[in-house]
Amino acid sequence: MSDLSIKKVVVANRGEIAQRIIRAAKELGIKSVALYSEPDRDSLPVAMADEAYCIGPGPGIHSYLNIANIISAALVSGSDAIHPGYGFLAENPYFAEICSSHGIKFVGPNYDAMSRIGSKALAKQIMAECGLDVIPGTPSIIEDMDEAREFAAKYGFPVMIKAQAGGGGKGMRIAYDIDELAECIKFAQAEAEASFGVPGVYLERYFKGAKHVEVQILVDEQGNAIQLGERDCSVQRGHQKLIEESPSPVLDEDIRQAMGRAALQGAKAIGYSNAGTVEFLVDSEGRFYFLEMNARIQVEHPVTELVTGIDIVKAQFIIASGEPLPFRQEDVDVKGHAIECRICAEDPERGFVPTPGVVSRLILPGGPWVRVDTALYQGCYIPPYYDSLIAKVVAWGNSRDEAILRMARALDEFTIEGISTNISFQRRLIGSLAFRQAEICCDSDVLALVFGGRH
Amino acid sequence: MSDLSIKKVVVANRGEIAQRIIRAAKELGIKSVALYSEPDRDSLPVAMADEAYCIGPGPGIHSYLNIANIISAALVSGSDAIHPGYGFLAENPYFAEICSSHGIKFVGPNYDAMSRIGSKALAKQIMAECGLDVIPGTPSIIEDMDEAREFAAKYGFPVMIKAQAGGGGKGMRIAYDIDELAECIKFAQAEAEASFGVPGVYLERYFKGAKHVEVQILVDEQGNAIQLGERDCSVQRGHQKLIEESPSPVLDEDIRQAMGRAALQGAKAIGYSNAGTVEFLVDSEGRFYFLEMNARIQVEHPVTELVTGIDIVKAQFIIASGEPLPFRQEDVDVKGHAIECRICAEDPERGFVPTPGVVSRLILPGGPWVRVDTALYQGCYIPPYYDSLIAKVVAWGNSRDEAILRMARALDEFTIEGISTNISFQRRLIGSLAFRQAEICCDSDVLALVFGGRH
Amino acid sequence: MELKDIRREMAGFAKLMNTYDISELELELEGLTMKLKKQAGVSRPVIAEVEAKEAREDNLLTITAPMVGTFYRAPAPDEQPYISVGDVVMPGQTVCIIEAMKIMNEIQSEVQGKVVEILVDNAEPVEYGQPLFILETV
Amino acid sequence: MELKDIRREMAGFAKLMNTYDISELELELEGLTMKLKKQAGVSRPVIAEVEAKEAREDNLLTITAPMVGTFYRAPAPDEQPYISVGDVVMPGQTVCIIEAMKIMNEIQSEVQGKVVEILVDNAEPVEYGQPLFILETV
Repeated sequence: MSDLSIKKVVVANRGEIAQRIIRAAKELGIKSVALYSEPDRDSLPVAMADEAYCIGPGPGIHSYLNIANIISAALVSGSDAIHPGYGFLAENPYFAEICSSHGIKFVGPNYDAMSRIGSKALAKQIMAECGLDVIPGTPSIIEDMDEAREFAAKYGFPVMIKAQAGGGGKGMRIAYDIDELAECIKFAQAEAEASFGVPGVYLERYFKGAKHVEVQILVDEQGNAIQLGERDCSVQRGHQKLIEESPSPVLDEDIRQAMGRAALQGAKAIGYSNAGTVEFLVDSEGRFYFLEMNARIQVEHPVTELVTGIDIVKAQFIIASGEPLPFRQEDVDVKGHAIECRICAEDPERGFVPTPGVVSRLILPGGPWVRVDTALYQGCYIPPYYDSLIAKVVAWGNSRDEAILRMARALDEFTIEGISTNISFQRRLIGSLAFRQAEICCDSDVLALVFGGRH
Repeated sequence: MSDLSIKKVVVANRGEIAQRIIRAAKELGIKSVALYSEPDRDSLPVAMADEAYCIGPGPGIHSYLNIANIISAALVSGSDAIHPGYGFLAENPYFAEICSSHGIKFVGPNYDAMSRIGSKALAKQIMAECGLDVIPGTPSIIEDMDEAREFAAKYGFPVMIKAQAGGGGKGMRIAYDIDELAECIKFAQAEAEASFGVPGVYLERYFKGAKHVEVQILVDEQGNAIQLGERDCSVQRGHQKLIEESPSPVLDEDIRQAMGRAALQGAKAIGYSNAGTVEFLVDSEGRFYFLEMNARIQVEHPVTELVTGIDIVKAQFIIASGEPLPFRQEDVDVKGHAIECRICAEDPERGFVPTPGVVSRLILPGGPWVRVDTALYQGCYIPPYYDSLIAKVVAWGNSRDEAILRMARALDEFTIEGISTNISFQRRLIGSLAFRQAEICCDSDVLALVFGGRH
Repeated sequence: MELKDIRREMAGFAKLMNTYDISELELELEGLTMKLKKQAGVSRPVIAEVEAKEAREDNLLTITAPMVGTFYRAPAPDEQPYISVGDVVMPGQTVCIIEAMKIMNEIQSEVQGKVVEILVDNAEPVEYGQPLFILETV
Repeated sequence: MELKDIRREMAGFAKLMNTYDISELELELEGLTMKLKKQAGVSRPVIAEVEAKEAREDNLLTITAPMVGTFYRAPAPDEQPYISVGDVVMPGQTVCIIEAMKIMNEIQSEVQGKVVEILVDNAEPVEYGQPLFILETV
């Protein structure tokens, strides 16, 4: 039985992150309630949790986004908290508010902080006011083409177009000259509308050869704030992260310290609590600019866990229970290097088309300093409704080189039959000289790197 | 391609330790050659290695102990080294000598050191001469009952009877009074003869409520020696280790330091090189006595790896290649706590009878700070010829309590169908108050702890 | 037929087995017997479907919960249940209440039939898709 | 009906099995028997056994390596091979040498038969149990 005020938590998510949350809850003595859609009935989180409730049919909108059924499940199961994971309802301030109005603790920041972060323009304004360098952009969503042209004239091309409500690379376009600007904006608006229900887009200055570096923070409800160092997530395909690592191989110690301070300053200005991430763009001269803040646990949190020894999901429960953080900044000691590869049910040979289906054979990598977060098992079914992420392989080493070699052997061991995956794509990426030398930037063509002339 | 002088290694073992060695070789760029008996043809190490040779039928004596076939395989495959793992030929000095005479590097200590360690009486004599407290015992194997009675009269009962050539609890008996002394010696001699081909036994003083604590050392061929802290292996059943942890929960810092110094002193006196373990008995007053030395990688090495961050099997290859150790004593930093549970194909409900067979369903534990070393896969066959150890689950935590809770949830996740295993036995042991309070000693009745009145 | 002809055909069969995930094949034809056995490892529970099929075969219908919540058989604690075993239910008739997020949702039957079993006790939690009543078509 | 016709029909049946989640199919029609089974738990290659059976059925015998080492067909590089295709081998006759640990081991046949195939090239490494020669019983 948990010593914390939270005794029973509803996990409002699926797959590996649902499993991750249940694991943390178990280690804290918190009872866990899995929620699942019909096709997820035989999934591992359902088997692992203390209780489980079906909340609807396959499509997310009817199940993992069905607020009424999720809140009902929390109430009928007598739970006192809901952990949203990432995606789905994780960054929906209204959901947090509904939880709160039903007396259920939302494991994350409060409504106000979430709202401020959710409005990217407001978040940037707050950060700028508290002294951070913010990536130059239009002050809010653009209303007409004149605004766009004016911005492009001031900062030059290329120009980045981003959805106000965006995430995961959706509603994002890069315009390389004035001729394609209007068309790119139209495209991004249409995609934003389709993905998030709102078409609003804004413009940002685009940096060539930049790195994506983010700082993990923990803030308790007493206002104690610490940062757990940074993650470098520059290896992306179409703005979707592929490989993440900690520490960043390109930051020097001065920039690292400055970035950590900036992240804590920003979180304070936002009024943040619980685990969060402050994202920065690092340009080719080593200057860093605030991009946005993520008010949730992130896919790539394990790399930070492995270099610090701190369990971030457990920390989320401790904070949400109203307890002060059990460690201080001086206790945070980054040791070695960790790398994560995202393994997805998609076929790199056929344009990364998703590949739902039954896993007919499975051998997971293991052994020293290899961590696998996955809800896969031999015979499991991967439904077509959700994100294609099916496993995260994380390797730790005393040095970055050791971590790379360990990751290579782990990916060599990883066998999935029945569906196509990106395992061998990731294996080639990890084995590339460009990755070894930390030369891959957000705008690098990783497909050319892996497929060479063939692509 | 490896930077080391060793370029290709024959792995003269099977199961999880063969896989462990192949993993280390891969991370170092060393090519690996798996050897396998006929029933192991479809095993994971065979699939993982760069090459594989069948060396005989199932029984170990015809395959994994078949020196001619093993050396032949090394020669025809053009390998320059042999790693023996543990068990089988790992502590056979003649095998090490044969390797050497064929120009093949044996990954372990040299013939002389192995011989000295192999003769337990000689090892104890050397240790006593260099100043270590040695467990009181007969100076050599006992020739007649008068000797035995004399020893018992001097130290009192109970008396421990041990095989000269022993290991793994075979040829071991405890005599509680003068009446059973003769019979126990006869039993032990018969078992020793059956297990090792030689009946010689010696007597040792028996300590009630003692702990088994061992120190992991690394010595390079230049004579640089470091110790990686201790492992507590007091949780045993019939002298067979069940659970191991590092650091020991019962040592204070002074004893820990003294024991580490004693281990290095002893290793130096023996003329040891490569990875080894110096075993001590710690009595209920905190005094420690040299028991024996193990000239090989040990089953429980992962707990030391997880608290130090040092890859012991990689270190074995580096040392065997003639390189100096890449770290010094002051680089060794023990962080947190690690626990290992041995998972065996045996049925605790039926007297721990081995349970060979086909694994029809398998879900391995995973996620944060849980390491699994295993050659299991769903559908694999566990042959009846070998040791019943099929998996090692290792959990790391910032504290011992955190590691215990993590191990508990890992064992809850571990699902094996098709054969009986000791998973739920280990789960109950880990969850017991006696284990939590570190009260289990070498002579504790763990069966009573787990089964209570039922046993 | 010669061995090599059979072997050539076997390759074809084996390929098909791969394509269609067939693990065992036995064939007998004019004195030839062929047995092929393959790997595999896939298991998908179909109990829910089987039950549904059985139910259909027996002219039984199931009313399932359209939402998560607390199941109530009557509009209020001191009132009569909406339906009881033996009652005939008509389409559109209210059969129970499910309380979700403090709102009482009246659940209506979409089918016609006689109530043969009530599967959930009053005031019990129900999940989405959970069977509540079994009706017999009349 | 020929095997290849059956194979074509089998594809159709297999597709249906997939579509309707059928795990086993048995058919009998005018002297033809066909059984198909899908999915299972365990995978172990049986190729070796199949080969052995085929070999036995065809009166073929296999001589396998009794040890690991290097295979030599002749006592010395400039000498004739012990046996060649077409030779009849008698029990006890030396058929090759396997060099193991610098020792030349003469390998004798335990059976009688005509050599139909030599499966390993001279000076190649062989593992325990590896097929070396195929003989036809005479």
